[in-house]
Amino acid sequence: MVDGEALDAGFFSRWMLAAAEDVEREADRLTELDAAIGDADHGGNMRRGFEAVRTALRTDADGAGPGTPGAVLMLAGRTLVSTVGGASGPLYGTLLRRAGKALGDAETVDVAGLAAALRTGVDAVAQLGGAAVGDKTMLDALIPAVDALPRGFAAATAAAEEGAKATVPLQARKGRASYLGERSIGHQDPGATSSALLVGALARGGGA
Amino acid sequence: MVDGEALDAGFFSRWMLAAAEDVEREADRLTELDAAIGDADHGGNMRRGFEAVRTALRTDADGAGPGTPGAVLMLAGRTLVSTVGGASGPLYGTLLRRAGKALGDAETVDVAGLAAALRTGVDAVAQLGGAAVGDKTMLDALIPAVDALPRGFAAATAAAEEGAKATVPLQARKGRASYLGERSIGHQDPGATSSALLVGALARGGGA
Amino acid sequence: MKMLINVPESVVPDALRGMAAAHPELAVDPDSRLVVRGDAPVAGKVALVSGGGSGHEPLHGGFVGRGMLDAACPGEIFTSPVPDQMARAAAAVDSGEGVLFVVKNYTGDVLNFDMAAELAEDEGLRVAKVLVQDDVAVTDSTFTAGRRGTGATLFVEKIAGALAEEGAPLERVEAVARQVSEASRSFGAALSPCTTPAKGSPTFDLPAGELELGIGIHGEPGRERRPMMTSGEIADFAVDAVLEDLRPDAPVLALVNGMGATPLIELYGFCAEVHRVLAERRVPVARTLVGNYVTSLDMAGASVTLCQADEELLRLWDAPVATPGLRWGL
Amino acid sequence: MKMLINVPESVVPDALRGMAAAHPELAVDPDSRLVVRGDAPVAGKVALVSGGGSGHEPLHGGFVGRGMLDAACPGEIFTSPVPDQMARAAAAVDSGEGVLFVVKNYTGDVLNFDMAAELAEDEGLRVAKVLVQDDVAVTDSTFTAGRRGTGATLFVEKIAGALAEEGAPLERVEAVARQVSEASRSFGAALSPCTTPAKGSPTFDLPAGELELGIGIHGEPGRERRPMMTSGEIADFAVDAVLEDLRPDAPVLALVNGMGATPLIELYGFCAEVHRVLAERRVPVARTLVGNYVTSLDMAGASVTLCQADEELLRLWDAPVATPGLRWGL
Ligand SMILES: Nc1ncnc2c1ncn2[C@@H]1O[C@H](COP(=O)(O)OP(=O)(O)O)[C@@H](O)[C@H]1O
Ligand SMILES: Nc1ncnc2c1ncn2[C@@H]1O[C@H](COP(=O)(O)OP(=O)(O)O)[C@@H](O)[C@H]1O
Ligand SMILES: [Mg+2]
Ligand SMILES: [Mg+2]
Ligand SMILES: [Mg+2]
Ligand SMILES: [Mg+2]
Repeated sequence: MVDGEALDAGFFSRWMLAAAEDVEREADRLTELDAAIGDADHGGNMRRGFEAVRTALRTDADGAGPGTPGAVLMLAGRTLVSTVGGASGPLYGTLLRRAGKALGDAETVDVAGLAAALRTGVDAVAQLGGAAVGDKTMLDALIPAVDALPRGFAAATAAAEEGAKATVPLQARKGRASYLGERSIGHQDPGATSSALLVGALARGGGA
Repeated sequence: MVDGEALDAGFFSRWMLAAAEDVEREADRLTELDAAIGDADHGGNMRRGFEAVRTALRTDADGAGPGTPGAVLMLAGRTLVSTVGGASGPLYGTLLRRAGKALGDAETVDVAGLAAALRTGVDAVAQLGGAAVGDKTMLDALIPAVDALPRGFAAATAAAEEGAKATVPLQARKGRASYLGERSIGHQDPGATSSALLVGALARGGGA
Repeated sequence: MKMLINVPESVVPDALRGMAAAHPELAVDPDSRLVVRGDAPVAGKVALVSGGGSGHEPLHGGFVGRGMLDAACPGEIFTSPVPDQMARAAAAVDSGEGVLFVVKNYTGDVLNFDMAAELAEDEGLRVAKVLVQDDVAVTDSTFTAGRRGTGATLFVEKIAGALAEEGAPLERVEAVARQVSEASRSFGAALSPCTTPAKGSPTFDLPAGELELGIGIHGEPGRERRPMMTSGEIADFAVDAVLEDLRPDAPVLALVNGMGATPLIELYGFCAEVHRVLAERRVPVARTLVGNYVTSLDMAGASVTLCQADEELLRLWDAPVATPGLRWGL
Repeated sequence: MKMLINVPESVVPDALRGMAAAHPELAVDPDSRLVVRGDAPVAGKVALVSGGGSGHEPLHGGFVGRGMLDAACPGEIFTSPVPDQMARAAAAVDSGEGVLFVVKNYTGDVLNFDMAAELAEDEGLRVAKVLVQDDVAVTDSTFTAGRRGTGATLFVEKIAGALAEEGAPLERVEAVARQVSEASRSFGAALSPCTTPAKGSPTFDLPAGELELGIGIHGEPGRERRPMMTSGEIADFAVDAVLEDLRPDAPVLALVNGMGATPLIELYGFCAEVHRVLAERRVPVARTLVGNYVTSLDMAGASVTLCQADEELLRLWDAPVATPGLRWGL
């Protein structure tokens, strides 16, 4: 998959399946990160949600899967909302639902279009959760990733990973980690970490 | 104090005070032993009881203390019954009350008389608790001690200590340790251990 | 850490099966994860629905029954339930008089209950929400997620539940719930962390000889770690922290709450110290509840919740309640 | 081990001060260590007195109140109270109709209650005693101290207490107490030892990955140590151990009891497994009580108590009770 190519529903499905794999593999690490400054469930939450997304994509529309990029993201988002719970369920669910909605019923979308749609989703996340960059949340990975996305998947992935790492020295101002005050400093945000996984899985949307 | 001498109320008070000291010093060890095969309270029980005996002996009869050997033992026994609780409270209380009662109101008593009185007390313990030698209880120290007592305090002490040690390989048949079945084997009985302390304190009845 | 469980994955549904077995008076559905009053919907009655992550038992499922909640939706351990589940609960108990959602103030609970309220309203239900935010260990500002909801949840559910049972309309039930929420403050301390089944090891390290002050109910570390304190010192600290935020000019309802693994004998000893401090601060205590009610799995420790209570709140507190976790007068 | 206490020496009186503060309806005397119904002696009513070592809360002090005990005498931690204390309790609650001592079968409790009965009888009271000896982990023979008294104590105190509340004479109250005692059997397992305040460290070592089967309620090791089992396997083992001794031909009352530090969510999951095994063994369950009721300080684990119950016992079980630890119908 060259970044400039037209991305179809198959690409989006493969992206979600790749994300599900990464989440599955990294679930324990996400939980460890959440144990340090949260409540030790982020890995389980993401695993449960993306496992359900995997199932939903398989069984939707009689096994054929949703037919458009927008439909894939909306299905994934709805599934996350109705299976994850916690803070990350509504937030990731909103991210994908709103991005999907923004894509409308186009059959394919280019990277610039994807970036624009994801920006709509990220804005919705910021509005829903009231957080901004620097609050030590998933936004710290998502926003730089969306900014970098027009430069390609690799750039977006690097930006997301950097953004996630950059949460380490921050004091949390939103989510559970904010309860720790200064003690939240020195730990990487679990949601920013899972966001980096999701963005990183984009590059594998072409394969697998 | 030579073993053949006449033992007066002062001797008996000093015996009890010496026992209280020994119990205080060894309380943690008694609790450790009880933790292994019982409920980890024997040291506390004995300490509380003998602390109360100490107070009772000091405050009885306007500070003069009880006037006869029998009165000392009966006061100590009553005090143990009303402050210790557990199995050891009624058993040690009965031992001393019955021994004291057997001494009547004699002003002094010789070692043979003491041995006879203690035998009465030990018999009462055996009857009350339904235990016999070899059941891994305080009787395994008390009975050999009373048997040896006519040969002097040192002999009684040695017999009690040997009896206590001899409980190690036994399987308990009475008291809490019996609940452990074969797992009670290999541990020294806490009550037999505290009995050895009591008998050992006899030799110090003359001093302190 | 050893647990009395089958596999970590099934802890929540397994517990719901047990609730179903032990409480035939409730309608417990382990699959759709609902605990509902057996006689719901109760005609003419406003319905109370609460829920949140599991691991805080008896909260919330143990507070379902006459005089308290109509339904509870338990999520995964420490994870807010999902909107569909909440909306299903609302639909199951609504008698037409409307539904009050009792929501502990956590980002996850707030977002999911908001979505559930939208779903329920789409189905034509009248929904009101009350936020419980009593934990003074957390500063409430626009730069934080706000105070956490902890022990006061029990007060809100009991008192609003009693009013709903009397047939009061949604607006009044909501108002009293809000009054209780606003009149309540809590502070907690942990002597040991807890272990979630999924993680299988303690959520934080707490060395011997230290305790955490200002903990929540999700195994998160507290605001501060200190050398171990006595029961009396902890009571001083906790009560003063609460009274800094709540200056009662009426007698208080007091909850001396265990975090899950602290034995009742210790909680009662702590209760004595809490009463001592309150007496020293000249705060009269109208009622005291002692026990493990709003817990954090197997965490050892305790929290204190005080609620300034007028005569009406005390009357509603004393009103009959019949739930697995709280029961009197019935 | 950290505890929420002041000093180990005052754990029992401190807890009694807390009970006094939280339960104005009881007459609690921390100095003479008595917990007494506020309205005692109740005219025309046989009085029930129980007691034993502390550390098993809510047993026994938490079971004082209408429909259950008239008085409880708490001893030191795991140490039977003393005869004077028991006799004082009896004198405080006797209305002239006589007193029933409910005694758990431990050498210390038996000897002290025997002496107390003598003291009370010397004062002209009529005293009857019932021995609770339900723990099947201990073989009952003349070469042992007999089966321990554990969870069945709750059944005996609740059911005999209900009958006494109805005004039945001492002989009938004693007879029903004995019937319940004889119809009840228990088995327990520990996932962790407990720590007594005086010792300050666990009463035994239990390595990760192992559990103790056949434990009592005093932190003593069990009969057998095994590799860790699932909740379902423990339920199989415990229920079968009980049913080997008790072959019910009537529905049973079931107590799924936590040892103190096991969270309710785990107990409910265990309850589901206990019900599963009972269904497989074709033993119908009439009532189930789940919770930490007969505990062993901060021990983690659970026990199962079954009582074969006829209609009359179930009626008395369902009768109103109002105590800090068990409450319904009032
Ligand atoms: N208000 C918020 N805005 C954006 N992201 C948030 C917010 N609150 C929490 N998060 C993200 O959610 C993550 C935690 O997710 P998770 O552990 O699944 O939920 P919970 O906190 O309910 O247990 C945090 O690491 C953070 O990145
Ligand atoms: N039936 C009995 N006869 C004689 N001694 C007994 C009997 N039962 C227990 N003991 C003694 O009591 C000791 C335990 O005392 P203690 O720990 O104070 O009481 P408890 O067992 O009630 O906790 C045992 O070590 C044993 O020596
Ligand atoms: Mg989390
Ligand atoms: Mg003992
Ligand atoms: Mg969570
Ligand atoms: Mg004892």
